[in-house]
Amino acid sequence: MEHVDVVCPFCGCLCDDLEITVEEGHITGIKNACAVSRSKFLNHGSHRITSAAVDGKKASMKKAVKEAVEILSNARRPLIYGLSSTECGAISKAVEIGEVTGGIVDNTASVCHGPTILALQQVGESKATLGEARNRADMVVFWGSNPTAAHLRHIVRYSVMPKGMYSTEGRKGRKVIVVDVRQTGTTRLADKFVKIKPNSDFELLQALRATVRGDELPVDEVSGVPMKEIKELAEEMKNCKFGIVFFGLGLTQSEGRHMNIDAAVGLVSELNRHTKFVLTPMRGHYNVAGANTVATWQTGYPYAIDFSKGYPRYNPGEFTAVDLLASGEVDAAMIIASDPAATFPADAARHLAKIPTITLEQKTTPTTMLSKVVLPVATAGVEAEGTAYRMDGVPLRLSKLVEPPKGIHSDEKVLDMILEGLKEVAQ
Amino acid sequence: MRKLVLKPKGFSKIPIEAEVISPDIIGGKTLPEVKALSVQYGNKVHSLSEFFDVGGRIAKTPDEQDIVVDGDASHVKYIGKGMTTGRIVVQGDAGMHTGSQMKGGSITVTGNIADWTGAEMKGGLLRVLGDAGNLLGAAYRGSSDGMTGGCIVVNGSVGSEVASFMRRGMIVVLGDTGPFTGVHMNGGEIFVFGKVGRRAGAQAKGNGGFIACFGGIDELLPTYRYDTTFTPTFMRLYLRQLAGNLGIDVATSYIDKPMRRYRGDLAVGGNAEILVAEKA
Amino acid sequence: MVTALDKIEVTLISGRTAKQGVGLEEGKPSESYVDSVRLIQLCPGDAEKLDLKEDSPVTVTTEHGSVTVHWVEEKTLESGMIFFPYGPWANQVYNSVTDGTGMPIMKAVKATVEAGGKVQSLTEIVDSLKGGS
Amino acid sequence: MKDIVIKGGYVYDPLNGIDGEKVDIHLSDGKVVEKTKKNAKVIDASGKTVMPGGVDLHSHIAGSKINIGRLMRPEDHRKDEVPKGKYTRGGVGYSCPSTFVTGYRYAQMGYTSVMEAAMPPLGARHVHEELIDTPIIDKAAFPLFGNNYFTLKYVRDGDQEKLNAFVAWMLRATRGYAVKIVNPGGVENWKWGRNVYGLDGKVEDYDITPRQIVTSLAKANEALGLPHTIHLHCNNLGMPGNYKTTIETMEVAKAIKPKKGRKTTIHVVHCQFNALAGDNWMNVKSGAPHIAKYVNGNDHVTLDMGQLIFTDTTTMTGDGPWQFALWNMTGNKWVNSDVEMEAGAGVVPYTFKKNNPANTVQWGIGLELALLIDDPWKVYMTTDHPNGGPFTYYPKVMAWLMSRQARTDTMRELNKAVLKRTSLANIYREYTFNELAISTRAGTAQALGLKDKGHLGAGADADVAIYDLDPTGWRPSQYKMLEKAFASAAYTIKGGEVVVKDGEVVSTPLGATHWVDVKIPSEVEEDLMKDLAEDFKKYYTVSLRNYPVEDEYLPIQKVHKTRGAWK
Repeated sequence: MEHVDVVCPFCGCLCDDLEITVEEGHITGIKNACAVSRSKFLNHGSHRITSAAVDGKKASMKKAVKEAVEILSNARRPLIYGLSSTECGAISKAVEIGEVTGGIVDNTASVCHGPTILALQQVGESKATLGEARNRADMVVFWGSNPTAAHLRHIVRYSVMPKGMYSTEGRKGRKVIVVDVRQTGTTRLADKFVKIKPNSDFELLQALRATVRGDELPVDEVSGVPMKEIKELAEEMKNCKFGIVFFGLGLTQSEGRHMNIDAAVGLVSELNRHTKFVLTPMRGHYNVAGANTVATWQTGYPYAIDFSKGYPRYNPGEFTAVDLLASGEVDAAMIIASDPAATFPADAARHLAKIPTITLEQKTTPTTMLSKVVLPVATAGVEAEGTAYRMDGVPLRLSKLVEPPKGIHSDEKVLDMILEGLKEVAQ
Repeated sequence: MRKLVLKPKGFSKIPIEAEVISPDIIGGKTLPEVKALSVQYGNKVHSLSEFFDVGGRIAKTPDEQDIVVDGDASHVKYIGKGMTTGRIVVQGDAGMHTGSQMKGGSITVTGNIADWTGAEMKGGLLRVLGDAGNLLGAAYRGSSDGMTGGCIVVNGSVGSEVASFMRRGMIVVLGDTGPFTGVHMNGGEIFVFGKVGRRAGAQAKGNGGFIACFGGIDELLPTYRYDTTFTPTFMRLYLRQLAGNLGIDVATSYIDKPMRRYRGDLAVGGNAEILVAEKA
Repeated sequence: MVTALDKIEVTLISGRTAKQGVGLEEGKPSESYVDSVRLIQLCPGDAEKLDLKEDSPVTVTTEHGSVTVHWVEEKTLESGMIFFPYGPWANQVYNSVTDGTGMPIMKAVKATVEAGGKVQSLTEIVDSLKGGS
Repeated sequence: MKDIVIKGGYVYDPLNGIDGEKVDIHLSDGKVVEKTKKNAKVIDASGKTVMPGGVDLHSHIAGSKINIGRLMRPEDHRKDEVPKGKYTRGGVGYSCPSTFVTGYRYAQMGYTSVMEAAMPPLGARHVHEELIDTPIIDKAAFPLFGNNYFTLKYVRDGDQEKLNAFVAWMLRATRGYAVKIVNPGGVENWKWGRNVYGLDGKVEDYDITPRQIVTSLAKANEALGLPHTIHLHCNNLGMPGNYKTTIETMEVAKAIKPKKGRKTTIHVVHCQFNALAGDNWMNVKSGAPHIAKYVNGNDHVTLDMGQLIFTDTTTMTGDGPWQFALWNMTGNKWVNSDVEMEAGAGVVPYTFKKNNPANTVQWGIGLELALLIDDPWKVYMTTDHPNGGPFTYYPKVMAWLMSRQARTDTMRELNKAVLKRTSLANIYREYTFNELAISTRAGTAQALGLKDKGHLGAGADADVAIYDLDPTGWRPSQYKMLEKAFASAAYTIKGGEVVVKDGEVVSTPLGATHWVDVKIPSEVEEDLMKDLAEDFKKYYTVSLRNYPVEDEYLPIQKVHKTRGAWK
C-alpha cells in the first residue's frame, strides 16, 4: 500500500510530503525523505525493546505498570521528563500525571530552546510560519544554526531554495547570510559568512541593533567582525523586503543563553521599524514545540512546571531537569520519548541511576539501560497517530502506517494505564 | 525584640518551602501555633516543627519579632518572603527565594545564599555575609518589574543577572558579579566593589539607574559609549552612607576617586550609566 | 618539523551531525550511532601538533571532566577549535550548572586535547553513570 | 441523567417573551421540555433569577494567539493560581487562563456557550485541540477570511462563485462556524510591514480594497445562508477618528441582501476600539453617539461592546499592524505571528489605567454603545476577552449596564474633564434584567443563529443559569450584590446536567463543538479543488491533503448544515 503526504516524525521541519510503501505490514519503500527520516522509517523495527522490564528482568506489561504506579505514588518529588518525540495525546497524559502526583513536568525544551522561551517572556518575538519564508523572504539569516546537519530538508523545502509567491527565483532571489563560529555545510552555501568569536553572539547582535537604530558605535570591531562589515550588514537588513532569522542552539547553548535570544528578538523587532523581519527557532525534535504548546494551554507554562502545591508553578533553573538531577532533588523519574542519560551532562544523568527511573521507549538507550522500569512503546508517527507541532507552531496529523509489535501500545495508552493506576491508589 | 530560634533538624535534598518563617506570620502567635505552621516538603505539607526545633520567645506583634534560623538552611526556600517588618537572622546558608518580594524589616544571612534572593524586593534590608547565587534582586519570569525598593548587601560575590529589570532600590556587592549585572535595568543603583562581570547593563534603559564599578569591569558592551570622567558629588554621599550606615568601610577609599562614565545600552536607546572608578 | 605537544588548548563546540541523526534512529547501541558520536573533529594542523596517529585515541578534558574518544580531521575547523557531536561521550565533559536558566553550556567550552587514553564502550559509559566499574 | 425541574424562579427568557415571570423549567435528556416525568430532580429557584445559559459570541479562548499570551505571561499567571480540586484540574487564571480554567470560570458565571472569535485556518487543529481541553461549555471557532490568499484572489478576479465555494470549503476544512474578518487587507499588507488605511485603501499585491473584500465576503456569507453574519473587526482599529470607517463599513453591508429570515448582514466586533473620534491619542474622544445613531436608524447591523476594564490584561488580535503600533506606543513585550497565505496575529500586554485619558474615554465608549443603542437585540456585552479585559469581569460590566450608581462610582475615580469627551455622564438608562438576558444570551444566540441556545422554550438545549438574586427586590444601588450573584451562579446546568452548584464546579462534561457544513455541488467543489491543489503546491508548506481537520479533533460535534448558494 502506498501512503502519500505522510508527515515525518523526526525533526522540527515536520515535512509532510513523504511517500511510503507498506507491504505486508512492513515499510518497504520511502520517497522524498532525508537520510535521517529514511533511517527512522526503515529502522523503526530494529533494536526494539520487545518486553517490559523491571530491575533489568523481563516483566509483563501489567506488572511493570504496577511497579511504575508504585514508584510514582510513593515519590515525594517525582520528575516527569522528555516528551519531545511523541504526539500530543501522550504529552497531555504526562501533564496530568504530573498534576496527580504533585511532581514536576519538564520537557526537552529545557536543554534546547528553553532560553528562547525565556527571552520571549522578557521581550516577545516577531515570527512567522515557514511558508512566509518560502513566499516572501529575500534575506535569510542562519544564526548559530546548521540545517545541513540538523534539519536536512529545511534549506530545500522552506528557507533557501524553494520558489514561492514573491520569491519567484528561488535561491537566486535570496541573500543568505550565516553567522557562526565555524564553517559548516550551511556556511558553504551562504552568500555571506560572518565568522564570529565563540561566546560573542550577544555583542554582535547588540551592535547590529544599535547600528540599525542609527548609532555610531565607538569601536573598531565587535565579536571579531569589523565595524564596517557590521554597518554593511545593518544596511542590508534594513533594505531587504522580507528578512528572516533562523537561529539555533549556537545561541541558546553558549554563554548568554536566553539573553542571546533577547538580543536577537530585539534586533528583529527593531528592523520592523524599517522593513519586515521575523525570526524562527530551529526546533530540534519533531514535537518539542508540541510539548511546550500542550503544557502551556493546560497549565499556562511551557516547561519546568512544578505541581507540588496542587497548582502549576514555573521556574526554569529551579524546576528544570538538569538542575533537579544535578542537585539530587528528585526521588523518582519518569522519562518519555527522550534519552537524558545520553543528552545531559554526566553529573545530572548520574542521578537517574540512583533513583527509581521509569522509561517509556522503543529502543535500548543509555536511559533504558539505567532504568528500574522499562516500558516498551509504539513509535508515534509510524505505529501510532496523533498531533505534532512544527517548529513554527503549525499542527499536523501524524499517521499510523503499520501495527506496533504485538502487545506494545502507544505512549498515550501506556501513560493512561499509569494514570488510571495512580488515580486508583489516590482513592 | 523577642527572639524565636529555629534550629534545622538536618539537611534534606528535597527542599522545604517555608515562607512561614516570617515575622509577619509568627508575631502574635503561640508557640504551638508556630510549631504547627505549614511547610511544603516535596508534594506534601508538614508542620514547621518536623524540620526545626522551635524555641525562644514570640513577640506580640511582628515588628517586635526577631527570628534566628540557627544552622544550615540551604534547603529551605522562601525564608522571609514578602515580610514587612521585624528581623530574621540565618546563621548559616539559606535557600532559594529568601527575602523575595520583601517589603520591610531585615534579613541577615551569615553564610551563602541561593538563587532568586530578594527577587522583586520592594523594601527592607537584606544582608548576605557570604556569596549569593544568580538572579539576586531579579524580576521573576516575564515580569518587567524587578526590584522596586529596599537594599541588598552581599559581602561576597554574586552570580549572573543581578538586579534584572531593576526599577528602584539599591544593591551593593563587595565581591565580584557574574554576567549580565543590571540586565534590563530601568532605574535603581548597583554598587560593585569587586570586579563586574561581562555584559553589565545589557538592555538597560536607564531611567536614572546606574552601575558603579569600583573594582574594575571585565569588558564593556560595545553598545556603551564613553561620556566623561568626573568625580560625582552624589557618589561621595552614597559612599559615605555606605560606610557610615551599612558599615562598608571599603567605600571610603573611593570617595575622591574620579569615575569614567559610560552611557547605554545603545541597542535599546538607553541612557543607563556605568561608572567605572579610575584605578588607584 | 614541529615538536609534538602533549596537550593543546581548544574551544569545544558541540552539536548535531546528520550521521548522528541517522545512527540514533537505528538504535543507540548500534555501531553506526556509537561511531558517529564517539569522536571529535579537529583541524589537520592540530592533529599534527599532537602528532596523532590515525587509530590513536585522544582525551578531551575540561574543568569538569574528561573523556577519551577517537578523532577525525576536519579541514574547515580552525586551529584551536574542536567539534564534538552530542552524545554520551561529549556529556562527560560538560558542567551541569545552568546559572539559573535550566540550560547547561554545551558550546564554546574551554578544553584541552591530548593523545592517549582508553576509549570506553557505551556500556562502560552507562556503568560509570551507575557508579559502577 | 435524571430529569430536572427548576421551580419557582423568576425566569428571563426574552426569545419566548418571558420577562421575570415565575415559570417552571423542565429539562429532560439534554433538552428543555414541556413536562418532565414524575421522579424529576427538583431545584428550588424561588427568589432567584433564572436565565438561559450565557452565550458569548466573541472571546479568545483557544488556539495559537491566546496560547502565545499564556506563554509570554508567566507574571500574569502568578496573580491567579488555581489548584486542582475534587472534580477539576489545576491551572492558571487572570488574563490568559489555561483551557480547563476557562471552561470552569465561564460555567461558574452561568455561561454555557462561547465562541472563539479568530481561528487561523492553518492552526485549526490547534484550536480544536484546545477546545477539547476546554470543559463544560459548548463552543465554536470562526476561521479568518479577510486576508486569506484565496479570498483576495477571488475578489481580485471578481469570481464570487468561487469565493462562495471557497468559504464553504474552508468552514468544513477547519470545522469553523462563521466568517471572521480582521482588518481586511491590512494584515496582508502587514506581511510587508505595512497596513491599509480605510475602506478604500489599497491591498498592495492584489490592487483591491477592503471595501471589496467586505462586500464579497458578506455576499458569500448570505448566499451560503450561514447561521451568523460576517463577523468583522474593522479597518483602522485603535486609530482616533476611526468611527467614520466603522460607519462606512456598516454602510457597505447595508447593500447586501441578507439571507432569508434575517435582517442583519454584519456584526461589528468589539466596537469600542472602532468608535474613536478625534485626531490623535491626546485629543481622542467618543465616536459612540455617531455609531449609535447609525445603528438606531438601521436594522442590518449588530455589534458587541469590547468593554474596557481598568486592569492589567493581554491584548491579542489577528490585526498584526495594530499590535505593532501598540508595541511602539507602550514598549511592552510584543509577539507578532504571521501565518502564511492567510492570517497573522499580535500579542502585547497592556494595562488600562484610570489615570490614562485615552483609557478613560475608551471605557466610556463601550458603555455608551450599549446604552445609546436603543434596541438591546443589536448590541451585546463582551470585553473582547482578554483585549478589553478578562471575561471574568463580566459581572462588573453587567453592573455598569444595570446601575447608574455603579457607573457613577467608577466615574468618581476618573478625570471629569476627560469624561466629558464621552456622553456617559448624561446617560440615565439602566438595563433591565430582560435586557441583560438579551445582551448576554438571547441576543447573542439569535445573532449566531444558534436556534437551540439562548432561550428556554421546549426544544432548546438544557443550558440554564440560576443566580442567587431576587430581581423583584433588587435595586440598582445594590450593584455589588448583582456582581456577586452573576460571578458565581447558584446553579449552572449544561445539557441537562448540573455542572455548577453554589458557584463551585461539580461536574465537567465535555461540551460540543459547533460547525457549519455547507453543501457544495460536486462539480463546483471539483473545480475549486483544482485551484486549491495548484496553489497549495506552489505556495503552502503543508499539503492540501494534510490541511483539513480530521474528526478526531471533534469528539463531540454539532453540525449545522446549510444548503448553500446552489440550487
